Amino acid sequence: MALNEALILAILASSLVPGLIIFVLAESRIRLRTTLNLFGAVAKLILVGVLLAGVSAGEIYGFRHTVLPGLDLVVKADALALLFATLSAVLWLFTTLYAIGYLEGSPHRSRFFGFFSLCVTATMGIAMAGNLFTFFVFYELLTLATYPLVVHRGTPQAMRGGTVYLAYTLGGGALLLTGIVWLHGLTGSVDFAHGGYLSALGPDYGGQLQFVFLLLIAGVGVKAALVPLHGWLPQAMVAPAPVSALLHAVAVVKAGAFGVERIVYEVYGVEFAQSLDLLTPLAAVAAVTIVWGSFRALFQNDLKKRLAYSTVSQVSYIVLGTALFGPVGTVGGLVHLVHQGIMKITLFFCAGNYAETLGVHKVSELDGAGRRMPLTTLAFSIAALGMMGAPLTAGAVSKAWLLDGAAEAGMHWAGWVLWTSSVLNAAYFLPILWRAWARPAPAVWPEERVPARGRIETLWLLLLPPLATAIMTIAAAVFADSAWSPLAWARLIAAREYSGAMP
Amino acid sequence: MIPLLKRAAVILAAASFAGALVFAMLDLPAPGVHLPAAVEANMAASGVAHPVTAVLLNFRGYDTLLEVGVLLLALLGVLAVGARATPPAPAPGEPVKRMFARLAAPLMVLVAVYLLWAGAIQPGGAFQAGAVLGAAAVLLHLTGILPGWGAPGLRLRAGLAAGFLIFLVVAGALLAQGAVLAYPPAQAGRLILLIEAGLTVSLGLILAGLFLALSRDSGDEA
Amino acid sequence: MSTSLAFDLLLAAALLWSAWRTLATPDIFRAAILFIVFGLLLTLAWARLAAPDIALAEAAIGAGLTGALLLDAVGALRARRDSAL
Amino acid sequence: MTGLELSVALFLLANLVAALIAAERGPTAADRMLTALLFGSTGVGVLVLLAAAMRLPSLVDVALTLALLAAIAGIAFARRAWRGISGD
Amino acid sequence: MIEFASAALLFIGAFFYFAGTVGLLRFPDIYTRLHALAKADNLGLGFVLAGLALRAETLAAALKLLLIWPLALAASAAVTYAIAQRAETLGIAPWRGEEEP
Amino acid sequence: MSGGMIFAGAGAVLFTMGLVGVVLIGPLLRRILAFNVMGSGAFLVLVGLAQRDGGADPVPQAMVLTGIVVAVASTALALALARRLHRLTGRTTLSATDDD
Amino acid sequence: MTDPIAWLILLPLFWATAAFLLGPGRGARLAIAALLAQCGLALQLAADVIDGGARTHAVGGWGAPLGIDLAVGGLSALMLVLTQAIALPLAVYARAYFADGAPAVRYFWTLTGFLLAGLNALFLAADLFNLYVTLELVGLAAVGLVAAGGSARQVAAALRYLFAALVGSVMYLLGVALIYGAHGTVSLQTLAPLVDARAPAAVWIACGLMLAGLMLKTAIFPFHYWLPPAHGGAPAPVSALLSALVVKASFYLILRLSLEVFAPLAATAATALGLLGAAAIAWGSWQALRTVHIKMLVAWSTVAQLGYLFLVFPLLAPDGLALQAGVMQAIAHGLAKAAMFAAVGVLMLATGRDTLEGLAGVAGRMPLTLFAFGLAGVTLMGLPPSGGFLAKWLLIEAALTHGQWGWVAVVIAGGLLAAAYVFRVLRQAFLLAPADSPFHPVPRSMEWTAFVLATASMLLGLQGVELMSLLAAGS
Amino acid sequence: MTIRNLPLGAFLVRGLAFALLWWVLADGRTDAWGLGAVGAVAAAAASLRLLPPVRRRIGIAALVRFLAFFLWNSLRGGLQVAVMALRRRPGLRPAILEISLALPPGAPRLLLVNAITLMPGSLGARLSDDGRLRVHVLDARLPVAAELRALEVHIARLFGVARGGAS
Repeated sequence: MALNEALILAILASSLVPGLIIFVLAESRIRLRTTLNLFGAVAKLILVGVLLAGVSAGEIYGFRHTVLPGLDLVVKADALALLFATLSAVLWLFTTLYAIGYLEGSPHRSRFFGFFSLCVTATMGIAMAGNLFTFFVFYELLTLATYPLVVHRGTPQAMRGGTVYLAYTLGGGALLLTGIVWLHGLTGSVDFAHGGYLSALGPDYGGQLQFVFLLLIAGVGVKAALVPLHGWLPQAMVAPAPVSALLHAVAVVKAGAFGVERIVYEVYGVEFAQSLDLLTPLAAVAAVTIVWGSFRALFQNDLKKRLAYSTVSQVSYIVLGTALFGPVGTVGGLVHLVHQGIMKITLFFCAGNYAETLGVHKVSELDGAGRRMPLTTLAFSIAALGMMGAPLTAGAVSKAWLLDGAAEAGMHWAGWVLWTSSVLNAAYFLPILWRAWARPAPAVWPEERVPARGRIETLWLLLLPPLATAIMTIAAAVFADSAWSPLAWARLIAAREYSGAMP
Repeated sequence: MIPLLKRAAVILAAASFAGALVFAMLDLPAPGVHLPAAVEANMAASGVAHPVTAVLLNFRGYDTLLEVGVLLLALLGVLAVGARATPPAPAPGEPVKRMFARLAAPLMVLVAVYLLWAGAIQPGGAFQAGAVLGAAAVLLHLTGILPGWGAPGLRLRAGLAAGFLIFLVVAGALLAQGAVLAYPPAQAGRLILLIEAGLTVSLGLILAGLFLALSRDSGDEA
Repeated sequence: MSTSLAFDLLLAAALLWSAWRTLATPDIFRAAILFIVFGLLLTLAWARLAAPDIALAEAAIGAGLTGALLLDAVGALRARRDSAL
Repeated sequence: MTGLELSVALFLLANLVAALIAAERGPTAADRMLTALLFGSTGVGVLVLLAAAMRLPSLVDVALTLALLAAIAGIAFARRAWRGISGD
Repeated sequence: MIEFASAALLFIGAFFYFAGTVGLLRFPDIYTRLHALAKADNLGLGFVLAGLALRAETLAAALKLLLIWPLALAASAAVTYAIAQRAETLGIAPWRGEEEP
Repeated sequence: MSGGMIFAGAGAVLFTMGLVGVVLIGPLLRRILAFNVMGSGAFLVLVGLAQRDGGADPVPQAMVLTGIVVAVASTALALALARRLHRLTGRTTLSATDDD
Repeated sequence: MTDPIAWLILLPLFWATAAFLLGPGRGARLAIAALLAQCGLALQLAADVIDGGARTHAVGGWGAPLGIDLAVGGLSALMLVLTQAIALPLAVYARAYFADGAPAVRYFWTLTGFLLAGLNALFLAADLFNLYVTLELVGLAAVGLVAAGGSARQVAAALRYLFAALVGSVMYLLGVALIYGAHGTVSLQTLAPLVDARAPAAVWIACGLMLAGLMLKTAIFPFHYWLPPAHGGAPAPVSALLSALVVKASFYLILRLSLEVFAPLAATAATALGLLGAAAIAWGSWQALRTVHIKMLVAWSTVAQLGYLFLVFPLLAPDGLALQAGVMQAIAHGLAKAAMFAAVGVLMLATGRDTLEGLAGVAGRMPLTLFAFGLAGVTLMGLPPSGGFLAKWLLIEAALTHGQWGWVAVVIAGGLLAAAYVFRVLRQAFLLAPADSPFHPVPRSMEWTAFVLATASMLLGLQGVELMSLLAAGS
Repeated sequence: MTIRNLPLGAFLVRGLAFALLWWVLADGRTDAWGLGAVGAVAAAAASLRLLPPVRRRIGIAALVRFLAFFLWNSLRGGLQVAVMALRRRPGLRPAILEISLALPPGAPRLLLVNAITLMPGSLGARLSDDGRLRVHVLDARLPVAAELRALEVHIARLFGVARGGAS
């Protein structure tokens, strides 16, 4: 096996193997489990770094295994794959740290971390899938691996949430499968390619291809929480906070959005998709989702639910960016994939901190939280401002590119959608900030579990991750023009997609 | 119980099926393959002189091997659900019937051996012989001479399995030299007789067991 | 109509009739006895088909074993019902 | 002369068919059992006749076996099955 | 001559069989029917066997035919006794009517 | 019409009768009898049809011999099961609701 | 040791008999040792077939049509490997399961030996009448295994099963009788060129009878009524054997006969078979969603999964997609269902309950077993990367390439329904256990066998090429 | 039964009888003696096991006389039943008689009970241990009892035993 093949498999193995070992570990072996978790996360990060360096140097990393005659499992690391893989690897490290702190002393941690690792393995697989078949394999694996996490608490509410989650995702998976098999029947086993590979089929298949596109987008749209397929996401917020982080930022929702990008850019090809009139409807759906999600978020008193609707809205920025024909929109969508992840994970970390430390679950209970937990609230504020698109945050960068992209594509209505959304974002985030910073704290918190000790407002394992991601939120904007920023990488990808015609 | 309409429908369907079947059979042309001729042509190499026995133990001996297995299986099933741990003592029988059994059973043994011998040249063979042996045991049991079965002991098990085992060993030994049950023509007659002798004993025991393991003296006369 | 044809037809008719009665009668006892009768007729049919081997097996098994098995079972199945009555 | 044997066999068979009516009529279980026994003894006769008529001597063996085993069902009936309950 | 005797014996046998069947059908109760079965049928069988034995080609074949008869007799006697005894035990009384049923 | 054909025809009817019996009859013992009738019908067809030209054919005869032994074995097993069921539950039929 | 073909039949017969001689309940170690050897034989045979293609073994040296031939091709070699591969772990499992000497074990090893011999013989048979005998061998062994426990429920189930099996084989036998009458032979090889679409009516009827009989044995809707009580009531190792292998045997037969001999006639019934398959999926899943007994749920799932096998028939085409799908489904379901019953057996022993409700909390206590159940469930749902997924993939692809859209919907819906009933169990397992629920320790070997089988059903999804090349080798 | 106390004489006699039967069964074929010997020995062994030999002497003359008597009366019995069955009015008057047997227990009594069934008008219905036999008769008006006594005499003579007990 060549080194390059080994390397790419090692990325998958770096979370799979620790996960499998953790499964069979006894509950009491905390230290070994923690070591394994962190070792896996760090190793993965290093490996991703190696790949990043390699890919930008033009190396090709791939692994191919034939499952059935004419059906290959292909894993490869291209620029787009690494964009997502890097995001996941980085965020996974923080989420793991956070989860170790969050779950301290709770039962069934072996199972939890086992599935947790499996989840990230699946996400890596999705990122590096080299064809639709492989994509689907990992996509469904992700569904399966997240279910036990969603229902981890074993309460009836969690069960209900899990059932809704399954119903949506498995249903979506079925549609996706149909579409993929259909394409496989038409073209045989073909790998993802820049500019897509379906245009070779010619115009005779136009109708079929439009229908297949519908199937595929509906399939990935469930995970991407496109309206009206978003129903599971608010339900799934019953899961523990690290899981929410995973769902909203690291893995699930991202996998859906990433799927949209793969399908548009590397299956159909953005130009062929445009010629089939597929992009405008997609943009319309994204627009509806953006507005509808923001609007619903306004009325949620449950903090995590408000964040969940916010995710519904924000993820469709990515889809919208993809649907905007033209390299600028593409960059906007791609970069938002990363930025949204960083920001949203911060928010969920913070929400988890409030809940875990003070027992605060509702927006109305947040009064004065900023004084009791200033660092957490600071991180929350940065991320929330980023979501609104405030300057000097990652959100501002992606919004700017998206707006430009809309203008470039001649879809000015999309710009209005973005503005509307920003206003709505402000409308549901600012009250939270105001309550947290400006209102007096209540005499007694609903359930204060972690007493304040000096300057450390809660467990440091809970505090460190949101602060780190909050800093990244700013860094992504401040250093946007550097060679290693997400933006730079997104531009690289867009350049390849549009064969060099890059602004 | 069953609605009349349903019953009528079933019967109507059955009648039309039977009718179709009969007409289809009447309509058949003569078959293209004529096996009796092939049997006839190979009789000399079969080791026996009776065509049915030749088919049963030589040409299609493999069927017979498996079929003895089926019989043994049925007995296992009966033993598994039917036999009690300890058989009840034989009921005190009635002398007149007992006398008949005592006279008839040895005759049945003789007839069984005769049928076994006859199989080589004329109708007869291990099945029929075994059935007669089994019937003798049933008769002895019914007249209170032979007790019913509990879980069979080692000797009985050995007897039950002997015929099948002999058959199997012959099959295996012949396979080691070529093909399953491919008798060398010179030894075919002797091997078949060996197999049939074993089968007669075992089949007799098995068939008897099917009755003796099930039979319960609760149903006996007061 | 030759004698042999008459014999065969009569035998076939008797076979069918006895089978029909075996199946149609609601009483297990009667059914068992009719089935024994059916078996004996079947023996004759095998004889008529020039299949003495089968006739022999049918006679030995039908008369010796199946009959006893069935009647024993009828007795056992009725014993319980009667004592329950 | 084979025709004669077959004719006698046919006659006996007709007898048996008539006896089937007895099996129908009953009324007691034992009466029906008698029909079965009648079939046994008549069957032996028919078989030996057929043996002669069809020139199949081995049918005599069948008859012999049948004669030898015919008693079993009857004894099983008397000892195991007949409980003399109401009519049947 | 032998042919003739044989045919006669067969006819006589058939007659007894017939009588046995008629008896089975007409006699009124279980005991009387047993009489018919045990006596007439066995006699019929005996005559048929004798008739065929006359015509047998070998002595052994004839003896084989004749061997069937004692076997059938013994079996028939045993069964008849068994059934009659059972009937007795069950308390079935013999038929008392003067007229045919 | 040869003897073989007559018995093959009778066998076909017997098979059908037995099949109907197995489907319609509830009491186990009678159902076992129905199965036996069905089997006998199939055996008759096997030999009768093969011998419809009159000549004896040892191959189907041997098959039927095998089949008869199998049928006896099955019958004994079925009776054993039926009796066991009766002993345990007092039932002589399979009720429609004993599954699940 | 000359020909693995025949040894695959004789060897299990030998150890079954030996186990019988050893006495009630004995013979476990012998069986496991012999099964190891059988695995080797089956693999060797598969290798032979890949190298040398299909071949036959003339029993008695006569050759068809006078004698009986044993034939092995890709399809049968696959089934043989599957059978031994499932039986071996299950034997290990059963040894631990029956360690307490329950009444069901008395003849378990003997019956299992005969069952395996029957299955192997069935897969190798190339003669219609010989197939009848092997069907009986398999049927009676299976019934004996179901009944061996001796409880009223088991006996009732066994009776139901026995009647279905017997009626099925008699129908099959009548078909054989008609075929023999029409063509004068029962050898598949000899028959194949004789049967064409202009066949006389009797051959058509024979074909129908054999098909109906085999369908009854396969328990395809609406002939499924006997399966759930039998598979749901038997001891876990028995249920596993029956669900994984026995019903597949008659399906295999239908497939083989319709491919090799009755192809000109089988096409007419294909759509009807597919519809029955669809009905089976719907009805089996629906019942699995309703039942409260965990084992009945698994048994009903077998009814549903068998439906997939019948979807193959309307899609059979020279491209071989549907055939591959059917074989893949049979193998994947075999492994998965064996794992599932094994896992359920462990769970029932551990909790002492047989209802879904009793499973509350097992996720925490028996994660390995539950994981095995989950993996097996993934195969049943047809989710990647399992063997079941490949089967469904191939089915959908076959349906789409032939433009028969309807079957796609059936396959998809079936997968979702399977997910619904599998997650009924998983959900329950994740619930918090009632504090006072009893819990009995279970031998680790049982948990691991379930896990191994489940993993195998999963890994199958990554190793389809080898299987398909073996499948192609014979035909 | 061990080899030591194997009653050799009885074994030989019975073995020979079975060998004769074998010869009859085998249609007088001579190539069958191998298995025939096995069969005869097996049958004789079974017979000895089931019916241990009792020292008894049966004269040929008595046997012939008994057989003649028996055959003649069977014929009469058959005819009588046939006539009754075919007559317009059967004229039955059934009854059950009980008679005390004069024969000693064992084979003689059992032979009597079996033979009665084939005698005219009578049918053995129950033999009790103390030697009383219930007999069903077709027509109570016929002299059945006397005929039974005659049969008893023949059997007693056949076995060479005295008719003891009450008559």
